[in-house]
Amino acid sequence: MELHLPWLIVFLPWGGAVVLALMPHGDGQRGRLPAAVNVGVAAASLVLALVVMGEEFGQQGWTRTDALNLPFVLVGAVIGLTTACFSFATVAAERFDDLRARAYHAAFQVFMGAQYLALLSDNLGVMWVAIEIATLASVLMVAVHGTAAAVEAAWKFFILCGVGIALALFGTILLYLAAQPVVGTGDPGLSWGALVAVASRCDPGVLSLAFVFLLVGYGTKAGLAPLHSWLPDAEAEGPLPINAVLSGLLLNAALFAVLRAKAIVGAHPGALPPGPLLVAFGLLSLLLAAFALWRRRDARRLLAWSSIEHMGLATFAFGIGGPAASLAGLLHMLGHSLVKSAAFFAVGAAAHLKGSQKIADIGGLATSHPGLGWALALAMAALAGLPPFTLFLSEFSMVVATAASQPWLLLPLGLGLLVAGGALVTAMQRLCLGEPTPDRPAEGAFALPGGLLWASIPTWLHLVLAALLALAAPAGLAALLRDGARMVG
Amino acid sequence: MLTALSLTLALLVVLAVVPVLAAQMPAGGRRLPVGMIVHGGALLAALVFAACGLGALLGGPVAPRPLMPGSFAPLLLALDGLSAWFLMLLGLVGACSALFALSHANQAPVRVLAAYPLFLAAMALTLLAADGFTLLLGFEAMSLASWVLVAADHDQGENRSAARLYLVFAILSGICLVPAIGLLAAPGGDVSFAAIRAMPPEGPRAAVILLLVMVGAGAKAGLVPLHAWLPIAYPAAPSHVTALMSGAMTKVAVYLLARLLLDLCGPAQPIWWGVPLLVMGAASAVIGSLRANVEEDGKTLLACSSVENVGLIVIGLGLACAFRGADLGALAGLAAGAALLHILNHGLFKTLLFLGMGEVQVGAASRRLDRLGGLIQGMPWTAAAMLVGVGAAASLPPLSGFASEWLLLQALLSAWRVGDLGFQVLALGVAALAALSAALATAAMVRLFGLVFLGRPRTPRAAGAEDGPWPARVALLLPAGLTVLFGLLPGPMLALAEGALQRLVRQDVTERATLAGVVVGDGAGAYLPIGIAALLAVLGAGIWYAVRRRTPAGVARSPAWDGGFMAPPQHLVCGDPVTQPSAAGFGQPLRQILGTPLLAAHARVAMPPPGDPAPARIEAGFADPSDALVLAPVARLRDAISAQVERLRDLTLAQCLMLPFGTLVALLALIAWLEAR
Amino acid sequence: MTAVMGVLTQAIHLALLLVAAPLVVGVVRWLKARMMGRVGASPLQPLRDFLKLLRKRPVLAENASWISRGAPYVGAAAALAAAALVPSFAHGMALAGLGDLIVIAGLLALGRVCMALAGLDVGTAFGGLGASREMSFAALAEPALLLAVMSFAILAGTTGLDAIAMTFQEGTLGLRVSLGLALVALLAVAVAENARIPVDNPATHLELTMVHEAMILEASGRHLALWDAAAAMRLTLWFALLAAIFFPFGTAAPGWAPLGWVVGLLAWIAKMGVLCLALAVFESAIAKMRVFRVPEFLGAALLLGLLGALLLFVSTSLA
Amino acid sequence: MSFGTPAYDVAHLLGGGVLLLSFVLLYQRRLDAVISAFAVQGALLAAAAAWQGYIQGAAGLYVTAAIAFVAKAVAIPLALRLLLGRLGLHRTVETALGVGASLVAAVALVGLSVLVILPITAGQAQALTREDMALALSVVLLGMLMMITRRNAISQVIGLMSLENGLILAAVGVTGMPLVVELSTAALVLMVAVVAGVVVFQIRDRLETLDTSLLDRLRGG
Repeated sequence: MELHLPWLIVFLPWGGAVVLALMPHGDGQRGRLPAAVNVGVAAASLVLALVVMGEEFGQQGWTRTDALNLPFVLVGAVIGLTTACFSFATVAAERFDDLRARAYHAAFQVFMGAQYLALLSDNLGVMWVAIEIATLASVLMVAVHGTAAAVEAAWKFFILCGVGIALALFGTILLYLAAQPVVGTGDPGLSWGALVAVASRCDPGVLSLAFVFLLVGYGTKAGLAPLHSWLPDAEAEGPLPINAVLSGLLLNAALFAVLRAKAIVGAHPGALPPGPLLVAFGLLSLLLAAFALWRRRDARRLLAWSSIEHMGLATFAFGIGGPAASLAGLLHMLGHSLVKSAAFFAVGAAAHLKGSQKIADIGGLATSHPGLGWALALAMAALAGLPPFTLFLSEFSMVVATAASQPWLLLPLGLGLLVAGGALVTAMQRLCLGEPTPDRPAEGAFALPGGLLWASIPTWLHLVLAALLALAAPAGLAALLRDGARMVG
Repeated sequence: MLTALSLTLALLVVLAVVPVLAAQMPAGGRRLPVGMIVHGGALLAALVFAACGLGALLGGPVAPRPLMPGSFAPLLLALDGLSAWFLMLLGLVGACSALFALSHANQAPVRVLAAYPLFLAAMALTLLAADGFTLLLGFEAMSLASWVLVAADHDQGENRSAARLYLVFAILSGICLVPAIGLLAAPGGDVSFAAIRAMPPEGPRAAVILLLVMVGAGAKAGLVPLHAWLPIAYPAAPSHVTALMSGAMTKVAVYLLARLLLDLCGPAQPIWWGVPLLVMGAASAVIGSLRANVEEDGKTLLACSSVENVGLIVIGLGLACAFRGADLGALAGLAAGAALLHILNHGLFKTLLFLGMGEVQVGAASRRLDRLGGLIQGMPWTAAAMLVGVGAAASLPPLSGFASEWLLLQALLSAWRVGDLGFQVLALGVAALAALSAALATAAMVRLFGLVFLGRPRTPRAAGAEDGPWPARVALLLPAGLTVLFGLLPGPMLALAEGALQRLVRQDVTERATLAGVVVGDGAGAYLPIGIAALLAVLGAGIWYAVRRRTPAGVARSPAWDGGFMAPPQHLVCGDPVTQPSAAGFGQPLRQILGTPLLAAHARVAMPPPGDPAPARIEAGFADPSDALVLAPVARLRDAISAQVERLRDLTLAQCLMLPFGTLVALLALIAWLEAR
Repeated sequence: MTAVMGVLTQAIHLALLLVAAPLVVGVVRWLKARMMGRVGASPLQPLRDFLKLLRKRPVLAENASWISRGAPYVGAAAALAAAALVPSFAHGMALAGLGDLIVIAGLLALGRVCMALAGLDVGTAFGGLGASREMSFAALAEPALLLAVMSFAILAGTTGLDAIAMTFQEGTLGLRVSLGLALVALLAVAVAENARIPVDNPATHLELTMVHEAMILEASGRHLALWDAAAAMRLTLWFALLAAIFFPFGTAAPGWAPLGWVVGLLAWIAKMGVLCLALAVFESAIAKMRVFRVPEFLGAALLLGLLGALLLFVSTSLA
Repeated sequence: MSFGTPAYDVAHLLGGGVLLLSFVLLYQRRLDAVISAFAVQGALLAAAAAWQGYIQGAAGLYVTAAIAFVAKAVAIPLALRLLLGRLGLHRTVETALGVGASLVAAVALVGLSVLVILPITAGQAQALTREDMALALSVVLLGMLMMITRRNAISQVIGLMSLENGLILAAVGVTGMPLVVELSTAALVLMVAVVAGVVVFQIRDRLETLDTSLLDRLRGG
């Protein structure tokens, strides 16, 4: 195996993970050093991601860089860095002992490396392994507090995603089976580039079956209804910073895998068309989450359900298909990552300040902490589809594309968006407006100089990025994403 | 011109950032006159908008140009007659609102200072848009920015629920309008207006678009039955914002209606396209004006009057649709002209009224009619300006409100020419309702002015009220002056709207709009406001001269006669408030006559026992039908479905596993079935 | 030449109105008194009252504002302006072009609003009560009026009063059911607008039933004189309006026609006399109704107007 | 390689054995018997992998076979037994669905997988591969069924691992599949992590029994 540049992005965090696992994590002031190393590694990854953006695209052994994955790598690196910064400011309040602190930091970087690998891999087997590693690392992060609720959530996560990942492997094997008569045995049979090229000559039946397994398998990880059961529990537990990467990156990586599969299967006209399946999963997720959102009392669960909703929307867009809808789907994934992690930063900071993550306990945030509160309000408004953020652009484009091809689907889509939007703004008002609830800050949270700025600056940064991506994306990035959309088909 | 406008938009965005940054600065930033900067900048921007609007109306349209070439959405901007007409209104209203804010809102919280210029910018963006995305971007950004302003005083529960309802309705608007744009879009997904115009929708597709736009834009414009948010959201916002919302924002929603239904859907739509507009317009006109007669909060009353006026405007647009469908081009021009003129006139006089009410709130510390009274003594400027506004809102000649309503009634009186008996009957009913609502509005405005400015002060605060500083007075006098001016010059204003009318109905009105007034049909009717005004002036002066020659000069002052009622006790400096007409009492006849069937109104007189000197009190209430018939069932349905969905939460792990397992088996069965076929 | 004649006609018309207004009120009162078996005051009594009131210095409440002082003038000017637009003895007056029925209705509304504001100005219970009732009744009267106008506009193709009157005078339209219904509707509106029995009793100051009088309770001196004059002018206006539309006989054609003018004048005086008699008979024969029966009364007028227009649609679509 | 040749017969036999043991797993009520059956399944899987390595001439498959044997047939069953002994659990498994019904469902699932796999692989030359895939899919589905019908955490884990045996059966059955060793190792790591999770969380003594219905208290808001 030759070591290519993309592998560096993977191995840098993994190396960091080893260092972090070995570093002593003391209490108090000394505990900041590993957190700072964590930030450093994340920052270095961002630099590397930018370097890779500048390199020539193409396949390099088991990895490939193309228009489809590089935007995700870049956004992933940005979110990784902001999450590390947020974690730097709040990790003291998580009250880890030495072992747990090591596990937490190491798992974070392992996760980051694995999600880069999942995005960058050309070989579907490698991709599977990467997603599995990301799963294991995130399970560890969810369970790291070791409370009954955390263990229970982690267990559910484990079992459901374990099954999912197993099914995805079966699907991968089936893909190879389909490709083997055409490309012969060996590595090319699992190479995405090779598979896309020959898909039209493969056996359509096997391709269809493979897609079903990949969809159910990776769809479980992407939190699509009815495979979503683990997501709200997992998001509600674990240290506060990890929500941003769970919702922002893990779900994307899984949906990205579905996209790769769709590109292969969609290339064969005789295979089961992936569109209707994706549309069905997307709409089901959207509608289920939209109604479930009305009953939420826990802020993190609320945002988790909203992730289900948005993954459903992106899936729906890919299901509609065509360059416009696929572009909408890609933008939706990117925008959702940015905005949802922003919302999680704000909710996380609020949970630290108020000592609870119940919506009823976090009230009047805009009064007590205006910078944070209004950022949260904007982020949730963005999640409800209001402009000027990326989600507005993507929802607009997907609706326009739907109207062009399947106008009757606008009815459930609009219903879901309306119900979900209503629930989100209702919750947003409860969280942000009105009389502030009393502060019961966790000891050690935001004790650094700058205090809450550690949470509000990443939140605002994400919001600004999401707005810029929608309205003022550089022509190069826009062209890149358009190419990516064409690859999805 | 587009460059200037783009720069103005940028200026507004920068202005929004200023208060945020200033608030972050330690002590130094606090001393910055942030409010002055923001509102001064907003004033400047509004003047640019008005000038550009007027310029484009006089100088012809400006072709589309992308604001952000290369990004995902190019943000096409253009300025045609229709946009320019609304932009001019936005500029005028914005200028008044900013002037008022310069006097009264400089100490507003950061959220208000930051959202205000964004609100202005978003409205301008909506009007300037030349593609569907930019249109909705501006429209929804406008909703979001104004939500912040509605939620400005969010420590009060009712303001919060108002803000929530407001935002939910804004989302509803978006969710109806985006698919409408989608259905309008050209086959390639091109949403630019030029592409849509080249290929207007037809048949059922067009009908769905009509429905979606009616709900989407109607919800924002406050059309019955989607108006529930409006009477509670307007009072929640600061007064200068309410003026902007009522004067400009509802008009932006009407702009969407006009742009999407009349311009982009093309002229080849059937007659019945006007029907939903007529029905919703008439319902809004009546419900709005009736509610204005029973509301007891000054701003709520004005908000309800906005519902009424938007209803009248929409009736005009609906008639234009129908006339166009029946190939009655001249009449379509008349109806659309009436709508456009009323848009401008209502925008200005309603701005005046809301700003005046804001001045009252500042001066007398209340908006409740039952806590005001006699303000004409302490606030003569405000009272005089408000009298003009009230007169226009009551559609009295020769003020602006009458001019546009006259045109509208003329259009309604000609509606029978469409020929279809069903439509004739509908138009007949709509005409009756329009006249009813105009008369109800007159009653409501008399009630407003009479209870607020006339009579005796009902509270000590009302007794001590004073006029605002000069910028605020100018903010009232400017729209008052324009209301008089536009009232006298409907002809030239209609000629100015030429470009807009071309867009809406592809019709000319020049020959019917003269300097002296407006003539409809071939001499079917003429309104020459300058003549009327001159006649009134001459006769009034004559009467004055004749009377004064024969009567002793001056007047004698004495306590009010009041039918011989006893004088109030000494300790009641302002007289006994309970012997004055109350808000509920004044509205009682209409509440009983029309409110009982239409608003489920109820009233009960609480009589004190015999011998008790306590006054009798009337306890009255009503419920808007939209709450009981629209909002409540929807909320119940939503809760029922959520409760069902929530049962998924009770699943055990094994049952959770069952879901993917079941999905997988079902999909496998599907594949097996497909293979077997 | 026509312009000069127009101005001349208009001037004569104005003078005629100023003479007729107090007389009409006086004659109606005198006729009513006779019918009730009383001697009754001279028909000139309103004029005498007017002149007497003018000579008295008005007494204003302490808290009365300039509204109380200005409103009488505006109200009287509005009534006079509206009356000036209604043709009496001849067509083709100089201001006929301004005389649109909707504009006349607007001028009447202006007068009404002035009176309501004046009633509210001092803040007395009666003023508010009267203003509230007046505005409420007007809200119902206005649509009925508009529907009647719609019938005329459809038949005559215009809302200009002079043109309508001329069309109807030609007699080509024949008798129409719709016109009959419109007449009834318009009569009901006229009764309400002029505060006559059964809607209001111009002779009463009984608190619970007053509408019009309640608003001017605080007025005195020249202000009261102006209000009374405006009321008289309004009554004259309505008589002239009904005469012009429904009894268009004998009115002189536009232009110089001294003989025609004399005939028109005589015809107009006869019409006014008949209307005065009719009003007096009606008012003597009927009792004032309860305040909350008034909406039913005006609602019926509205429905009749609606029916009239509807029948017109049917007949035009059959024709 | 077709029906009747020893290569095919032995592969078929071993694959069928793995499937049969899935039925045994479903049938067994007692935990120790379930663990034994799982161990046997692991051994059979190892044998199948080795046999495939032999007939395909792929050396990597021997490594897979060795991993499968050591982990699935020896180490994990031993660890589970140890855990069972330490916790002193009552040895009977509570089932959510009766054994009879489970078996009927299992037969239906096997039927489904045959109906799915055989028609769509009709284009495939090798009968062995088609046969193998059908068996593997059946094992996968039965593993899931076992996870659903059992309430006990240990039997759920065993269900998951048996499911995963099906995956390895599929992977080794496809000629020339690259990365088999890596994939199976990765899958193994996952399983070990699961088992370790169970062990750790039991040792923490948070829960009295392994009945996962106790793990369903997390309702959230």
